[in-house]
Amino acid sequence: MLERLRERITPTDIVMWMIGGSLLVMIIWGSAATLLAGLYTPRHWLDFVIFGLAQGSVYALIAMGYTMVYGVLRMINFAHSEVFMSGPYTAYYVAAAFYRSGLLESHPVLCLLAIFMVSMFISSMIAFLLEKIAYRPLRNAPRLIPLITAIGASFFLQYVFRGLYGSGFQAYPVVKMLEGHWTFIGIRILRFQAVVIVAAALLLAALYSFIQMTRVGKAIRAVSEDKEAAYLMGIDVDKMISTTFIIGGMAAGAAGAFYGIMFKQVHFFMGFIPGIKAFTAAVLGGIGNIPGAMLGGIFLGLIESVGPSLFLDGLGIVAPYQLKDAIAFTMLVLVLIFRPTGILGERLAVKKA
Amino acid sequence: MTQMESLWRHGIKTGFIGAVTVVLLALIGMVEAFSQRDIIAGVISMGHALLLVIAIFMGYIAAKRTALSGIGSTLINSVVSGVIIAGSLVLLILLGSWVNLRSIFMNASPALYSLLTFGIEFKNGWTFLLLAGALCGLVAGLLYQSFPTFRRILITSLSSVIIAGVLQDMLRPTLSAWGPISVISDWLFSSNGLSLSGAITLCLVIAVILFIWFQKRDILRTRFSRLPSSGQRTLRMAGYVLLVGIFLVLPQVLGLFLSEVLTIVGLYVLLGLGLNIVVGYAGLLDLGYVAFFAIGAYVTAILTSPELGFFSLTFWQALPFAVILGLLSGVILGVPVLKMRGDYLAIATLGFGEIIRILVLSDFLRPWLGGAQGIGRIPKASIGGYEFATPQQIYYLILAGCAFVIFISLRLKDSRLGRAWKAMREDEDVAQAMGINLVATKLLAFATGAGFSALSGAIFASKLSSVYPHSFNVMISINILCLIIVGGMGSIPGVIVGAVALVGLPELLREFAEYRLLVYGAALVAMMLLRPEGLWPEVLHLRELQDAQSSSADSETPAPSGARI
Amino acid sequence: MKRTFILFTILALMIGIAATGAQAADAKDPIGVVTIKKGEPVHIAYWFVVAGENASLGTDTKRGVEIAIEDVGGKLLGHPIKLSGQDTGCNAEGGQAAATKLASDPTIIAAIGSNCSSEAKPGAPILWKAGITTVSPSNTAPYLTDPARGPEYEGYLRTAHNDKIQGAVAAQFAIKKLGVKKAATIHDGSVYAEQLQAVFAETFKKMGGTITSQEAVSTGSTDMRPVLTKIATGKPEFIYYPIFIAEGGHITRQAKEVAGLEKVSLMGADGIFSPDFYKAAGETAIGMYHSSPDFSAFAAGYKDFLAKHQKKYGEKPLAPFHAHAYDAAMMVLKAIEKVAVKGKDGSLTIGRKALRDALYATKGLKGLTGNITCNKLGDCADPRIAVYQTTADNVKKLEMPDKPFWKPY
Amino acid sequence: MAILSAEKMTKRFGGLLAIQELDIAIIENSIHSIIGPNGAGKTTFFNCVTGFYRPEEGRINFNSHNLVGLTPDRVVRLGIARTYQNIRLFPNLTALENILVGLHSHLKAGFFGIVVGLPSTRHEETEASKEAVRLLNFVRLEGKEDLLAKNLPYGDQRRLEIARALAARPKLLLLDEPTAGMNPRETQEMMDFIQHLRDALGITILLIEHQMRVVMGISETVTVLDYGKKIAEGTPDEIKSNPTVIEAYLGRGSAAEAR
Repeated sequence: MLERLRERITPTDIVMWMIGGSLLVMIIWGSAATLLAGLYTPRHWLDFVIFGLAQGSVYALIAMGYTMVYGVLRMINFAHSEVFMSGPYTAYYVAAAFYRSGLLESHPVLCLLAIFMVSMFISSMIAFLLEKIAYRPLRNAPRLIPLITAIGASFFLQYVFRGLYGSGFQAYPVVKMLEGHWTFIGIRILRFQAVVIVAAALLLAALYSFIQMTRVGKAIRAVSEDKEAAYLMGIDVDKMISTTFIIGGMAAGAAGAFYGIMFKQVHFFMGFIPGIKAFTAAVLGGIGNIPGAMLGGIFLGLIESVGPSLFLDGLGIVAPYQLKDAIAFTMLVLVLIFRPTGILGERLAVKKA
Repeated sequence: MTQMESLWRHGIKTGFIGAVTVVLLALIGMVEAFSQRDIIAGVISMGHALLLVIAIFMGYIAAKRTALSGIGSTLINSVVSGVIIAGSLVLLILLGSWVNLRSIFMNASPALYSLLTFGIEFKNGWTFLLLAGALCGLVAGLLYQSFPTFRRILITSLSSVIIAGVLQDMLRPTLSAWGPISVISDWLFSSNGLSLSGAITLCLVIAVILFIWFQKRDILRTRFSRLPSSGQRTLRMAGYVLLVGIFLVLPQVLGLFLSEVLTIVGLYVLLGLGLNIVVGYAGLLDLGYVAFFAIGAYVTAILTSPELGFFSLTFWQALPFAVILGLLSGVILGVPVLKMRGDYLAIATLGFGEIIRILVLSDFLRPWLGGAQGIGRIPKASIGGYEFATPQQIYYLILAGCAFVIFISLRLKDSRLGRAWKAMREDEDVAQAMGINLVATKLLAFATGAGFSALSGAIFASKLSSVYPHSFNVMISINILCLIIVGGMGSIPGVIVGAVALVGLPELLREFAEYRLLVYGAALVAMMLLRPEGLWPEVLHLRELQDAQSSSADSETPAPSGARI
Repeated sequence: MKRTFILFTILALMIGIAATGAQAADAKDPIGVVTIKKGEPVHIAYWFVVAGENASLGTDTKRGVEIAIEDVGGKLLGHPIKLSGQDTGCNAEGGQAAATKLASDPTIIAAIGSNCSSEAKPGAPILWKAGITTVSPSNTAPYLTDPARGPEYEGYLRTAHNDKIQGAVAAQFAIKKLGVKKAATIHDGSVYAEQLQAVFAETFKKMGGTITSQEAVSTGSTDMRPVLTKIATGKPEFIYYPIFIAEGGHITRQAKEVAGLEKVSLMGADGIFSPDFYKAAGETAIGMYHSSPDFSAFAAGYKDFLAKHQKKYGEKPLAPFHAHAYDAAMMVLKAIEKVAVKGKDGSLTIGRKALRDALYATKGLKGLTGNITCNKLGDCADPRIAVYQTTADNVKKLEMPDKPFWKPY
Repeated sequence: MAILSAEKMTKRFGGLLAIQELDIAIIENSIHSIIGPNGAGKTTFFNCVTGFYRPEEGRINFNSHNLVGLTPDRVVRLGIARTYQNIRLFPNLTALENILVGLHSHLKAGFFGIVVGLPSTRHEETEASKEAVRLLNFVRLEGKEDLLAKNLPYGDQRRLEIARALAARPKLLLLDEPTAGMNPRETQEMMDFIQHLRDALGITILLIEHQMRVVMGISETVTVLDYGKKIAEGTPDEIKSNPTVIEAYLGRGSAAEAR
């Protein structure tokens, strides 16, 4: 038995396990030290978790777009972060108009819905045009080429929006209804965070069931399994790809509106970092895998919120929140070392020899 | 009616595309910003030139699309497209005068509207604008109908005037630094743009040169092919010697700023050649390549800067450490990602790049790495008293580095190792079944790429005399990736051409700051759509891509996910 | 053989020409003169970060310069003023490239910039080597005007406040006026913020206070609640975060939402002393403190500036350094006016060294940010830094408070 | 004398038993075929031999080496090369380069030698090119050295793949359906070619085949797999008349002849 085990293990595995193991030891050691130090009360931890969930929901929604596009085209849609930016940035002007006219005060729910609609519409239109103009002609090109196009489109969109709306910040008006906090069974939670978490969960569930249950959703899945076979089965592949982009764009637009409500500020560069995070989330969960993207987003949000305090405080590292992204990426690498295709695994298994 | 529509269809279609373009350009402020500067002083500003060029270009496209349906229809279509483009601007102005567009689109200012009508009051301006549009279309249509040689000469000479006007801030100082030649610069340029006489002269000179070239081109070619092979070889050799000579004298000829641009391009060539091994040869998509650049720069800084006070080596003493540590880190960061494929690899490496940047920025490692304040007072490299300090001097250091790295790349390319990398890129499983040790081969690719990058980083640190964490963000990695793809993946001259196009040109256009990245993005998209094989592809790749396009009708099944790039 | 010979001759000739060309270029005395012929413009250049994520900083300062030029009527001594510019990208290599480009243009008389201190470090010496003096509206790193900075920075001045002054004022305010004993700081990894909080912490500790924690956030992060929760565990009475608008806005908004920080005093520096910050932070900014130059002496001038800004650009200033940029431009224009020698043919001759000396000799220039007086190291900002408190009215009208809340002098 | 033998080899995929306690022995210098309905575990067996899969139980011996647990690159160095059912060339490399990759394990050039250009490295490289050209000629691809593999016609690609496998100088060559997709004339040519290979190079050939004509025409021994189990083994004539085999094929309606 032991001999078999020895045969199975290659030097690379050992090195990888050593890296993974030492990271794990550091994490556990750090966590233990932090917890023993007792600086944080359970209340604090609960707060960290809630903050992480809210942030993670936004990541999950953006990650949906990445994952769906990856599913059908096998490409990283780098410009998705600009799809995410375009919606809420445009919807800001609607929100500001509502605010000025006082409608936001009197009919907050209706106004919020309208803001969401506008944001989702603009984002999905941008996504649709992006696919049509920039990606469709390259459908059969080697895989790196659409990636470069996506990068180019990302720059272009960023600076077009900068040119249109200016390089300053705009801030979403405060919605009175969502200010303050609620208390459930002793747990204090900020109102808009609760709303964001619940609404994102509903949206994600809706999207998932759309993909799983409806005719269109099935067609999209068929396209992502095998374009040619789907075509032979009478599915309009181009249309399905467009639909995917539109749905991904809507998810991004919704995420953007949540972002606007949560963090208020919108500007032309706002997509970049959430975009990279969401991309990371999609990979974490297993790219191409829709529940994976949700899981990855939530996981990433939690790690960013809880991680620095939990892992690093105990080790006596100063300013741990500066290292937040480093922790997130380390966790990503750690996950990928042990599960090279993400937490839930890639939906479409790679065929081996 | 329907027939009319179909007759005008192409004109209307291209016209709409053009209309969207010009309205967008106006609303994002490009027209207004560009109109600050003249191409020909007092005659035409860059903003107006931009509009005219688009109108003529779209008219030309409209003409080209209807080429088969006779001269009349061609002209009608190009005129229609021109009128539509102008009409869209008229509508924009009308809209702007009714509602306050500026509360959303900040560039929709009265100044813009007056610019769009060429300063004429709107009452008369709109007819003028429409007429101008029609005229542009007509010119484009006529141009399309004219003799090809004439057309090429005209287009080339006019565009060189435009290019000279756009690059005036760079050309003028470069020319005027040259004692006797500064007369030319005085003749060509006025204080803002080309002088009218200068522009006409330039246009004529270029046209004449082109005319002669078109006449004599074939004669020269046949004469060359008739030469005995030894003669051809001498001529070729002479060409190479000339090229080397040009590279050696370049910084002296070009002056301060262009030498600076060359050094930046050179650094990116070094980086690009390294990534070319990782991505272009071995097919490992690395988005965190900047990590090794940072490691090279920081190792050099830590070893040489008296500011931290750990060591105070010279540049040359520190260089081997920088490169070796770069190689090692390539291996170390390579191990965890060995089993990952495609996009998992991309995001994991992107993570590494960010981790390195965050670590050097962190307060936690500040005592050793300088934190946010960076590391300063890094000494310049010097050989026997000759210090590589100014761009013109650093150029030679970088030139030597590039030559060294190009040499290694060329040697590796068609060797056992290069083939193993390429085989791995094509099909990892089969490559392994052919006896290629994937672990060693992958790690070697990572290490070689990392070593080149660290070399570049070391020179970068010495060139800048200081390093800051902010210089090593993910955009650098992305930029390097773009340049090797735009140049032509796997091709060594491609890397150089790509670096010139994606690093050199944006540097030259630094004064168009706000619009630089916009144009960069649009150019990337256009380039990939029009020339996916890259500017200077590897000969074989070119053939392959053309094959792929011609046979895309019976397209093959998409590549199995993950495995390939 | 003959061909090879000819080729080498050509090569040798090229090298020869290059060498003479190089001599011609290098023979120029670094401190020369610029002659502007009749009708030709006075060429001033800016080097700011006008693209990328920090673009609003550069755009804001650029507008300050443009308004200054408009205020003098776009003309100087009968010559039009030409403003050109380069993007610096807020990083050292961008600063170096931009400075090199400016240095290669002999028509440039003076420069205004840079924005980020990391740009000025490699950039300013390059400009000075070409004889171009530069005035920065927003570099705050102490190093740039440190006595040990070296002769290559002799052509460098700034109208922005040295971090050493501002950080110390904040600490004095916290201890003397508010009487707090425990404070926490946050920076964003920028050269500016890191330095300011370090000076603050040092002064605060020296004066008997306790620093509960020195945290940092990464630029672009939005959810500050976790880091604020961490800060709350130290129970500080005062948080100093001398960072920029985006992250500053998030911290201000989120601080009140975090349990344990409801009553804490918040303070920022001039990096968030701008109407855009009120947009970003909204009503949560009410009651917070800022350190900033004392505008009260010239409040009318600043109001006037804001009106012009609104008219020209259709929006409020984007970042806090437009006024410094305006003053820097004014300084440069005034100095050129002083040293330019008019020729009989309508030309202007400006000595580069003379211009530099005139700039260093600037004294009592009434700027938007106070009395501009340069010391011998090029620090020109009015040393009077005051502390302001934001009122509800300020936030509503998106106007900065104009009466100082507390003055150290 | 068996060159390759498996003893009680078992391979599972999750709950599925792909190969169950397989015993097989391939005689040196023979042509041995493995047949069986789809999903019988034939290609899985190839993958186990070449190191892509790791059998859970049992041994695979090759010239007294145990192959279980070796990585594919180690296996090829021992002298086993293979081709694939659906041709897997390096599509964007030239024919010559494909062969040179096949030669990889017999070349020694290292990073240093390549960069410095050591005489031994250069010598090795020219020799390798010569050998590659020889191999191309052997499979009748003369003059096509510089064509990209993917631009070759189907039959050429098959032969190039075999040549690439031969470049590894195998003692045992595994061919996975070498005649798939070929017309009768091409099939006949391929049969002759396989026999010629064995005779000219003195190697052992193990092939998976569906066309009974090929199997019966050239093999000396035939093994029949069904559901991962060996159900019969013997000479072609013995197999033809074996009732279990007939039932396995005809009983389930997937007649071998129909393919």
